[in-house]
Amino acid sequence: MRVKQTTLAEAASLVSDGDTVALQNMATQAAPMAMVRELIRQGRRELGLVCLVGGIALDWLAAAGCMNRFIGNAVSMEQFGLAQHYRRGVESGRIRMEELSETALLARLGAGARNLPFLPTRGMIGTDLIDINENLTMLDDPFGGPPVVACRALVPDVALIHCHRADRHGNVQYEPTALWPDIGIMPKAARRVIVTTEQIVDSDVLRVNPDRTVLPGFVVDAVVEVPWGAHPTSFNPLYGYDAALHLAWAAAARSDDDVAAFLDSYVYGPADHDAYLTAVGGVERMAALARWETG
Amino acid sequence: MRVKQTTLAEAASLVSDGDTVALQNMATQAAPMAMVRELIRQGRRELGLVCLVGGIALDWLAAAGCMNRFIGNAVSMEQFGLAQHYRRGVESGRIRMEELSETALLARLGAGARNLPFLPTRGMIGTDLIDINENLTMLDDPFGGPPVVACRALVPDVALIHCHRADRHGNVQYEPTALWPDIGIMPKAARRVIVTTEQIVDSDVLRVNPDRTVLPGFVVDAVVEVPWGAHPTSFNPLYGYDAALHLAWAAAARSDDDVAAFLDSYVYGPADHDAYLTAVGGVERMAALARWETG
Amino acid sequence: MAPDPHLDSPPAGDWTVDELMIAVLASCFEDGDQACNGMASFLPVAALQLAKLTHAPDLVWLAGAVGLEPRPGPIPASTLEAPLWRDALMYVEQYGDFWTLALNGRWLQKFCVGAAQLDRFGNANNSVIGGDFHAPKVRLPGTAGLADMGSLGKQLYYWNPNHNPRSLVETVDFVSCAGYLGGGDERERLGLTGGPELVVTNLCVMDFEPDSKHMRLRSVHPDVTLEQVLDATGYEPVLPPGGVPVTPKPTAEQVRLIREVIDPHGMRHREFRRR
Amino acid sequence: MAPDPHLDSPPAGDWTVDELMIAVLASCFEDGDQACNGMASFLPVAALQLAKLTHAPDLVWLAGAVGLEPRPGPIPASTLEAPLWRDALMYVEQYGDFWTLALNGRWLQKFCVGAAQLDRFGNANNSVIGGDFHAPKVRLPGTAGLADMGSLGKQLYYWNPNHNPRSLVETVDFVSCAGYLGGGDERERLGLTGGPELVVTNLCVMDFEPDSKHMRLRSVHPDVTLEQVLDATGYEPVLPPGGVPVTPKPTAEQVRLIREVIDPHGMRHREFRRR
Repeated sequence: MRVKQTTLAEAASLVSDGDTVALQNMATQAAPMAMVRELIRQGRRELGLVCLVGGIALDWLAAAGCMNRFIGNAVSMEQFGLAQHYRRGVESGRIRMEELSETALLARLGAGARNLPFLPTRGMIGTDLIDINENLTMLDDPFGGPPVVACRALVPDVALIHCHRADRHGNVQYEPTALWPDIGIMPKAARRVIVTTEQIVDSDVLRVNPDRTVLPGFVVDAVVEVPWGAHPTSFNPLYGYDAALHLAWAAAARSDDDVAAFLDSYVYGPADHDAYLTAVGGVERMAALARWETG
Repeated sequence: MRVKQTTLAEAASLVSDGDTVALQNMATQAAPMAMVRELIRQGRRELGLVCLVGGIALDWLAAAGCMNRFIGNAVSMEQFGLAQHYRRGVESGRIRMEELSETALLARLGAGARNLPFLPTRGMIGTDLIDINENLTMLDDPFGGPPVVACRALVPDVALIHCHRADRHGNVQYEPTALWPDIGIMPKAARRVIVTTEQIVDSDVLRVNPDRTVLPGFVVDAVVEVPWGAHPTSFNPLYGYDAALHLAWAAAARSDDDVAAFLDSYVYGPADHDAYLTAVGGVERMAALARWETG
Repeated sequence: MAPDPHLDSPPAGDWTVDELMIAVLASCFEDGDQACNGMASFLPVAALQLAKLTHAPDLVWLAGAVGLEPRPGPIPASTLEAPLWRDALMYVEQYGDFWTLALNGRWLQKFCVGAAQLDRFGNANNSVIGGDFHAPKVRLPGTAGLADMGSLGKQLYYWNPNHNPRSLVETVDFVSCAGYLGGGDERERLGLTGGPELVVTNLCVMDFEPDSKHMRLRSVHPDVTLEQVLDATGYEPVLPPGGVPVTPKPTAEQVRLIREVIDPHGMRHREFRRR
Repeated sequence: MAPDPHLDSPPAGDWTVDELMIAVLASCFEDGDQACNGMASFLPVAALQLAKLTHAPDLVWLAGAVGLEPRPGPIPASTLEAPLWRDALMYVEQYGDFWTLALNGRWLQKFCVGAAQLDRFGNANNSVIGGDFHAPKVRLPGTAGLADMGSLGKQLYYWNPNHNPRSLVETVDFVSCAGYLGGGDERERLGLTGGPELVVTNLCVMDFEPDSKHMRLRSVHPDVTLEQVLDATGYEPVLPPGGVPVTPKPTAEQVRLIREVIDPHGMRHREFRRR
């Protein structure tokens, strides 16, 4: 199998201004944050983001002016509140949100992955979400049953994924944990796939647990080793979310100056991922998060 | 959680004459054969079978006069040849086959599981399979893209599944192995689910590997402990298919007398599953199959 | 909310409204039901655990819509993070498994919903308030699974720890979750079954008048007056004939279970601080 | 079938037709392609392994459409049982994963097909022969994944170890796999891309004339005459201008790899016994 291993900087070059970017994320969980910071540092503009539930990644991208649209179910940092910059972006009209129910987002991505023009759902019927969305339309059942909501195929330009281990060919493995839909379907729907991984291992390590491999290397374009690459989100079972950094962001988000200082400290400032880890507390902090001392 | 543990005989009473029965099966693999033999012994009639690829189970059901229709992709015992009784049943008009491509069968079952009236595929376009099947129809994409084949929802009355271990609540676990679609979708589509399992374990055993649990107990109606319950098909990684018994059946299938004798020896005759295991070679034979000495 | 023998222990002398709300939500679940929870859902999670510990031992909980029947333990700081579903019997994959089970219609038939806005017909809004959808006055988190649950024949149980005229409104600004729509048989005419069953707030319990589908006051919490409820509600709920009953207090045993076993760290109070 | 430097070893002095067919099929796969195999597919499995060991080391094999890149080993008695995919890098789940990847159109773009009947336009039949669909003269196994692969833009490579007028027919009794249908642009007009590329039999290699989509003789195997091929074919294949070339013999190295490494137990011979 071909070798896909590369650096964060090289991998980020697979994302262009204006791209639609499917981002693994679930409130406070499992976002490929190192790759998100790299995109911000490289100054990407006019990105469209696709998430099930967007969290701090989306708020940073919004605060840094990298995004102008979002397709997804919700944006929230759960216990750390709403993503204020994302929210203001939408309220000011700078960011356009295509709001979908979960089955509708999965149908749009599922159709994209399967090269089908649409997939149906029975969710959302009766809501205001259908009429305002040109990618959704009511469709009669050709067999005379109840009508469905047809959800138009969505093919993101690129998917960003973080995993527990991968080999240098891009075969992607997860430890037993919650498998969110972004892992199962986004990378198959997207034109390009960038994987960051806690660890690059020899392929023979994957053969020990072939049932834990969730993506074959041939769908992956780049794989980068980034330990703690989901920080400050959690990456179960390895480490918990960093509550302190989430709270610091939620506090900074109220003032433009504080936002600039925060992004300088944690996104623009650190020369590389190691410098970032030092800035957020280094080995000691990571060890605490590995014990799920998240507070 | 409620207790679903019962006996083969009790579980089989959940299957009525005329039912549409989704059967886990893949040529020579993983069929819930003990339950199939129980249904034959109990004399079920006019069953409709739904399989991805039907194997020896289907041929026994056909030879015993239990079935009058089949919905699926193919029927074959692979290296042991065609299922001759099934085949003659179709050729004589006694068994009606609804022949579907794999994506079409998965779409029909997937729609049934998801309470959608249909799901689309792009397979089969141009073949003769669509026009002759009232459960398939061409459908225009409401967004102006290419047309699809709409596949009408299929809701079997009952699904029969075999697994590596389960608890008495019907939570179903597999060892790492090939996960065929019948495991992933048939039990969710069917109105009732009967599980046979190599082993009933305490629920705490399941908690060690929650990623290997493939069905929550609340979808299961009955669970029965039947070690070697897939014999003479294989049940990876525990044991291989029994080539000798497949060959004996293939030979017997040529004459009505031999078929009757075969079914008496291995299906009608043995008083229970233990007696069946003795009849097919007992502990020694099972040990050889566990070493994948299948010949 | 059928009478339940397990609840026939003496009412608590010392109780708070969060505990009362948990007890009411717990009574909505029956033995053998299955239920999941979403983000920031401390009251529903506590209610599911309370039901399991009292009248519904065979209630099946899909923690965070991920972990089947985790080992009981104190509610952690998040209802959508791994500590909630530790030692589960199954990790339910979301794309193929969870949504297939939820769409099916035979399982997961009851769902607790938190909504920023709720109107008299039980329509909910977690999307936008005011202005245009694409330049709203307030952008809410988004509908997520709620827009599905409202249309899939589920019985919906709304909870609201901060009953006020801005959250209980005459008409929602945007329907992100289908309740009874315009009322009457409008929901039925769209082919939708199920629908809102109950609304549990910090002041009262409401249900829906069977024909009109107007929200109806079912009981007012102890120490709350009818006037307080009406003042805090952006529409006039239907009043039951013959006076409004008082919501039963949680029992002493329920309060003990909530405080000592289910939520010793008091995570449930976050729901009240949040708004 | 572009010329390949890895094949430039001397032709084998001692070869058999199964080895020649495997070599021809192997030459259809390029480095970086992905391919799976179905039931009773000994020649394609041997061809994929041969390609990997010679000109296409980065060809990705999805053994039995289940096991990603198993450790190389002798072909076992079944091409759809666990021994084929032992020590794989991944078990590909069939419902969500395999068919999603196959439908996508970017992966698994080449597929080897065995068919009971094949007609001059590359339409295949594994369903029924003679009579009515519901009371046929012969019920074949069924189309399985083939009816998908024929319509999903794949390049199809037919193999047939028993070239005769009953298997290579003027018109198939039933189209279970879409080839070029009635020929010309009929396939294109249905919005289908891809299609049959090559037919490899025990007598010859055929491809398809680009405009008419009629099957065309590409080469005749060594020691086989053009007359033998035409007698064994139920229609008249298009003949290439300037005479029919002879199929290149497998190289000595290819034959050695097949006999000693890939299929030491001779499982490939079962395909010839079967018919």
